[in-house]
Amino acid sequence: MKLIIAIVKPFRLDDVKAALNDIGVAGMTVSEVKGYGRQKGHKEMYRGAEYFVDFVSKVQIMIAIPDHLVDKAIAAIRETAATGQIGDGKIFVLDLAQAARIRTGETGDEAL
Amino acid sequence: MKLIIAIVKPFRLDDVKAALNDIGVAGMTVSEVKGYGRQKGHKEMYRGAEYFVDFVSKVQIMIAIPDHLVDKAIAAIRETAATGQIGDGKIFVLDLAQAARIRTGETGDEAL
Amino acid sequence: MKLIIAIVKPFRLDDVKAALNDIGVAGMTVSEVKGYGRQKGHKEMYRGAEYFVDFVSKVQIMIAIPDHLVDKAIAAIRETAATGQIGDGKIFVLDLAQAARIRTGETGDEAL
Amino acid sequence: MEGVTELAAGADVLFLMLGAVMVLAMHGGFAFLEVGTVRHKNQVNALVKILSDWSVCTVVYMVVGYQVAYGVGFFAPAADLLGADKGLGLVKFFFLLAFAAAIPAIISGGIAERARFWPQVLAAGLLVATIYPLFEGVIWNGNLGFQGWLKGTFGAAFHDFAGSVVVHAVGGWLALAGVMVLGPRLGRYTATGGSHPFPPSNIPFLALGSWMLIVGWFGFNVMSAQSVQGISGLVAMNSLLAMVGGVLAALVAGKADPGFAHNGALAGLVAICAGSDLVHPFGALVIGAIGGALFVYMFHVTQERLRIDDVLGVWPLHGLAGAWGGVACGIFGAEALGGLGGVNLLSQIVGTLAGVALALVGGLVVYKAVDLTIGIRLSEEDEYRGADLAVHKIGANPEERHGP
Amino acid sequence: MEGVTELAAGADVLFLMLGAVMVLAMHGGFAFLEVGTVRHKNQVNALVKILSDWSVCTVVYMVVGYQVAYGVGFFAPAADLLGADKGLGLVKFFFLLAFAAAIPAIISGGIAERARFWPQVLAAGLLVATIYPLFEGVIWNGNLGFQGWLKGTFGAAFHDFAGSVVVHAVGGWLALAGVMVLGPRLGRYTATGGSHPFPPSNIPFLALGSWMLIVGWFGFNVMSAQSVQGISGLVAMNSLLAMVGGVLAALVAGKADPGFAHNGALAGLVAICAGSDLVHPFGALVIGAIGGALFVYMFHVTQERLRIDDVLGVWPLHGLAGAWGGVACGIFGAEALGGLGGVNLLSQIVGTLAGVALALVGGLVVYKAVDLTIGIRLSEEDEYRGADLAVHKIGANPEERHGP
Amino acid sequence: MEGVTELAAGADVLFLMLGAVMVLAMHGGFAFLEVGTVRHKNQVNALVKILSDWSVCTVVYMVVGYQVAYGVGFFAPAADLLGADKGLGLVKFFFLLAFAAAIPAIISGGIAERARFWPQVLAAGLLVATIYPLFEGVIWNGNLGFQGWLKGTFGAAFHDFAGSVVVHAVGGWLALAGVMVLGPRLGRYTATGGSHPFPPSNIPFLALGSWMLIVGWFGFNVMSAQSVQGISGLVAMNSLLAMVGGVLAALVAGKADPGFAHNGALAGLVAICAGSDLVHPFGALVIGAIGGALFVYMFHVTQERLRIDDVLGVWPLHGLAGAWGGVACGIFGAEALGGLGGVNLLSQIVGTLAGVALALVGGLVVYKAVDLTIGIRLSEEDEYRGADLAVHKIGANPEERHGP
Ligand SMILES: Nc1ncnc2c1ncn2[C@@H]1O[C@H](COP(=O)(O)OP(=O)(O)O)[C@@H](O)[C@H]1O
Ligand SMILES: Nc1ncnc2c1ncn2[C@@H]1O[C@H](COP(=O)(O)OP(=O)(O)O)[C@@H](O)[C@H]1O
Ligand SMILES: Nc1ncnc2c1ncn2[C@@H]1O[C@H](COP(=O)(O)OP(=O)(O)O)[C@@H](O)[C@H]1O
Repeated sequence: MKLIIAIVKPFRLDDVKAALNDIGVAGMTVSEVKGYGRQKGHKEMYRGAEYFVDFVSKVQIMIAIPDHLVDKAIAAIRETAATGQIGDGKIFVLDLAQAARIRTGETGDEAL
Repeated sequence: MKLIIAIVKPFRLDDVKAALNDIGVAGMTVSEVKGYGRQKGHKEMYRGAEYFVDFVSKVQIMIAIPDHLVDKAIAAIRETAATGQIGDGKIFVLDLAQAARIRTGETGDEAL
Repeated sequence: MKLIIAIVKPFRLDDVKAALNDIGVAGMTVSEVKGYGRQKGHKEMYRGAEYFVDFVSKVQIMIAIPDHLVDKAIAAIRETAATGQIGDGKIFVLDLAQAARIRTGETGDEAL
Repeated sequence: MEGVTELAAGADVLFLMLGAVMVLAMHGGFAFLEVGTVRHKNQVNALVKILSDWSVCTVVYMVVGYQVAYGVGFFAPAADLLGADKGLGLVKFFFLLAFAAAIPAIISGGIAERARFWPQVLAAGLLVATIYPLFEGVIWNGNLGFQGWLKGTFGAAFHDFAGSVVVHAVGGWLALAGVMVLGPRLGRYTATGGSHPFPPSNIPFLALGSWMLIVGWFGFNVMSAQSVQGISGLVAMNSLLAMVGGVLAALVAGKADPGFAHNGALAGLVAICAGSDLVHPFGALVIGAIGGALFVYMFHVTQERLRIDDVLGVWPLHGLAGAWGGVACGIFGAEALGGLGGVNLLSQIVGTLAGVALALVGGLVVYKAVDLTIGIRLSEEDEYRGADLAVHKIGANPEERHGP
Repeated sequence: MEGVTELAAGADVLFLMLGAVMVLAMHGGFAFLEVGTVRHKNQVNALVKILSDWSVCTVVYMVVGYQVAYGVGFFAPAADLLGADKGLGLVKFFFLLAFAAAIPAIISGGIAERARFWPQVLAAGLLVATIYPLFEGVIWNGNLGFQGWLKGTFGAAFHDFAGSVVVHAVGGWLALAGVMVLGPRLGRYTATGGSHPFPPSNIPFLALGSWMLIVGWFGFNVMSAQSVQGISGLVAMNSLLAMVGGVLAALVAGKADPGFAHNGALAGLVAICAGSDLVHPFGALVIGAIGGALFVYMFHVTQERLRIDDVLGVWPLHGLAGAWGGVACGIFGAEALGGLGGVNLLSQIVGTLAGVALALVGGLVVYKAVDLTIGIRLSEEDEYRGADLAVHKIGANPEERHGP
Repeated sequence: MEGVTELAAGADVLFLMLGAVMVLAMHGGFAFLEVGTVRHKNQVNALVKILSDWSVCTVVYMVVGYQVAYGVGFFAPAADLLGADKGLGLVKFFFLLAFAAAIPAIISGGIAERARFWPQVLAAGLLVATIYPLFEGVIWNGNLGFQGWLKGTFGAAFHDFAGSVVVHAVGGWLALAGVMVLGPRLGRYTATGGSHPFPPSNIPFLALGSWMLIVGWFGFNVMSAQSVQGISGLVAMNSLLAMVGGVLAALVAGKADPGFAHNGALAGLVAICAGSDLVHPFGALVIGAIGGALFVYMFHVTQERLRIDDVLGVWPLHGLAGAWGGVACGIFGAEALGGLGGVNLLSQIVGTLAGVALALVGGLVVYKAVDLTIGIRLSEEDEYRGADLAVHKIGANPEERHGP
């Protein structure tokens, strides 16, 4: 099992979710994050003073996934999250030592 | 050392925290997340239009933990977070390569 | 590649970011979290009733980083995030199995 | 002379219209006081409830309640309703309706977060058709001879210039009945004696509500004179001083707590309604201060000792400070204390008790009846999800729910 | 007698000043109604827009529009402007300006979230200099003989006491023109027939706006009498009943939806303006109820069937409920229905249609002209980022953007 | 004739009562202007501060300040206070108190986010007991012969109809003193010359505050006539035009910035108070526009060049636009510029300077005295946590803190 952590542009979330659903990913956990990278933030102004907003709003998608789906999932995310513009985001993959479903106690791939 | 990431129902948080405390887990980091899985979201209506809220509010608990406490922690989370209803959440366990306490520089189990 | 997850005090974020930039970390993903640990929360009062706010506001910084930069990054975070007071936070390091840049499809260190 | 009569008639219509609109604006204040105090998941419900109660009560009071209190109806051609005085009778109705509709607005804050929507509206309508106008008519229209009896017995009728008792105490004790019938919110108290107060969602909205109420209250009190010629600067001054007394006492007793301070102003204003036309300004300051302190102290007692889950604390605020106002008018109205005199403490006590008793009993009957027939409490699940989603199908900040 | 004249003059200045200020306060209401309904990224824009439109319109209406409607200008020494009546003419201007400025405030809610700032202000100025005062003068100042012709033909002039048609229908149909010229917001409708409504950002702000409008509306209607001696309690009563009718109908038709309930009150008030001085209170209740139901039903038709992206629904709210008000006054004003009489249904229909037609055509001309010359729509990128950042360089909650 | 006198007396009481209540409502506006501008962690403090200052000042002004300014006290039976004129003297007090209490409300925005609570209240009380009524009495009650001397020397007394100088300039310069004594907020400026402005928390609340102030301001200005017979439509018109001028200038100079636009309206209104009864409406437009532009420009200078951490910019807003208003009245009031005449530029300059000087010196003395004795600044730690938690033990959105 792997844990995929993908950082994507917020307005791509719905498409990414749909694509993951299509390949059989049944669950995911999403959170609002701020990204810092090549894509720069923007400048705001208030009463003559400038404010630099360094961070860009992003969405983080965390997916625990059986090994055989990992490549498919990465491909699905890439296809739907990419706009071709700087700041499209990253996909990180970690090894998942263990997984359990709280309700039933199932573990391993069963739990996902 | 392991890193446990548990996704639970928000209103179970206090109990989970207490249970973890009891078995000797001294610290944790919690964040608000949105979950997508078997538990479906709900429908809202405004001025005659329907809005589907796909995501369900969840709480993510991240715990860095010495190996010997992992099973106990998982058990504690399961016992307190389970309601028996769909959407109770998941527990993921990752290997933690290193840990450090910023204030003192201690590393390893000492840092937790 | 490693994935560093650092929990720091919110008002140290700008300095941490600058220090990481200096050693060549080009990107990071940040989120607001609540911490629970040795540093205790505080008590609030409203209309005579007491409310204990157990959790302390923290910032979580996630950095995917090439192996050779890990020690430097940890040192940089420690130097800038430490105030010497309880609650300065933690640094966790995980092995990163894979990384990809969504826009280009580059993988590995290239993707960071 | 013609001109003067015309002008005077127009001025009176204007006067009562301004008063009515100021009290109407207070209803927005009731809404925001509740919005700020309840949990986020019940904000929309607070807003819709106040607006709906107002609307239903307008119709009910027009068709039934006003008839009960004053024997006046509206089934006549517009020309007759307008009459020779530019429709003074119509703005008088509007003004008094705004008082009547304060009854469910007061109750709303007590029963917040757990009442079903339409049953609650039904109860509001019933109260404004029966209990409230009954007592209103007895006190302000001399119905049933109660005032005459008081006057004969104690030498003075029960004096309640702007409704400390007729509106606020009655509203507060009706609310107590409603709160008791409904029972506490889920999780508010535990079986083992624990108490888990819920923190408010939004202090600025609560404060906005308080400001809207404070400002409108001057219409509530001053326009109770019901004619320009009857206006009294003393009423305005006393309302000011009582509000200030309420703030200062709540500030000190409540240790600069924002909820107490902003409600303290209201407690002072509740307490002064009855005697605002005849106590001395310093008397008003004291009346308001006692009202504010009473609220702070009794709020705690209500919540923690009596374990009554009165969400906004409307029973101590309107019920107790209102009753205190009825009595205080008999004390500070005396000439010996710088007042204008003409009141009797016993009359005040008896009148106040009558209002309180009628409200408590009437409230229990109405709320019990509604509860037993159609049920007034939200299901556990609906209460847990919040009245916003359960009843109105939408929360207070829908856009936020649609990001990740 | 001197004293009486003096007093009467002063009272009239006070009367109109209060009316003007109450309608000014409604503009704050327009702002918050829009703030609450638009997405968070356009809240600041809503606020600045209303304030700017008001300001530009003041100057434009003072220098051009008022001259067009009433032939009155202000290029005379202050002493002459003040005159012998304590400056009554000046507060009259203020009062009528507050009506005129409602035009862009109405439109603002329809074209929200995608119009460029200054071009939108320019269009507002043009409308308040031409189309609006043209129709205003025709109806309220007897210009161009239209009213005389109606009276000659049908026996009664077109009656629009407080502007159901002159202000609201005209504003609503102008807005429809603006909305059509601008086109829907990005992503609102898909090419394949899909519809993606955007949920509102903040219901409490929307409700606050509604309350500010409701309260101020009593100035809008009652002070349309323009003198204390002309005041009518019936206008206040009818405004109340129509508002209540609007709420109740919207509540039922809209299933306790907070957006419908709070806008339903406004629909009722829009509909009653025209006939508030002569229909029976129960007639007003019905007029308001139909206005509220019409709004709920036609909002859906506008958005989903006609696929017109009128963000706040100002066309159904002001355009349709306003037109209904113009017609309704001809029905319920009849003595047979308890009204004061003196109106003719055909006059009402013709007058209403004239206003609607002029507004639609005039609006199309003005918005098309502005669009073709300087362009009125935000760039896609700016619209996507939101008008707040694009135009004003700052969002509604700047501090939040500066945490992590 | 009896009737007329009665009616006139009643009308005057109503008039001043309405004015007083409108200015009272402005205090809610002051609160929200501050709530929206400060950081989230100081919102509750802003709200409680305004309410507390108002309350303390009521008592202080009643017992001391009013005596200082007008030699009138309230230690007499209610019947005497009421008198034969329906308590006109009491509403006059209420009206003037609302002006006096504006002093701490103005200051509050300047010293926000770092002052200790009770010491700040104490300073407010001291100022309203001494400095303010001293100057108020000199200008508006002819005390100490200053006005007589000006009249003798320059041919006209210092004219300040509604307090550009007496209230606003004095308040603004007192605030400057307070701000200087307190010093900048932690982190606002760095030792090395850096400047870190803090973004505002909530633009809609700021705008709400501005609207509440704008609306109430018409009571502030128009009711300064203090009797219905003295009312002047010119005052209303000029207030409108100056507000509009302020918005337009701030909009252009401030590039559609929401903070500047909404404060620009206030700058225009501050500037017109003094001469609103005698300049020409176009003069008012110019006065307001200069006020608005002055605010935008001087705000920047204050913050960045002078490095004075005046949080809301109350010194440029009230202090400078107010002083400009005092002077402008001497320019635009001239008949040559369409005004009503009767003012002298030198008198205006001298009077303005006197107010400014007294306020600056008096403010330094009072704030220094409070600081040296009990200390007026929050501890670093408390300032860092925010005044809400430090002083009031609760934040603006408590419920949010209790989720994870
Ligand atoms: N080294 C990194 N570790 C963690 N997150 C990163 C890292 N680099 C980038 N990110 C995340 O990915 C987002 C996009 O990265 P960015 O460099 O702006 O563009 P791109 O994805 O096109 O390379 C960033 O906003 C940040 O959230
Ligand atoms: N594959 C997954 N990866 C990451 N998070 C998941 C995954 N599946 C479920 N989750 C998280 O767990 C929550 C509960 O899952 P769900 O399928 O609804 O019910 P259950 O826990 O009963 O199986 C989800 O809301 C989501 O946050
Ligand atoms: N075992 C743990 N797992 C995950 N996060 C932790 C753990 N212990 C502490 N933290 C995080 O680190 C923060 C600081 O820890 P704390 O014990 O308060 O102080 P210190 O860093 O000085 O040891 C906590 O608020 C929490 O967010």
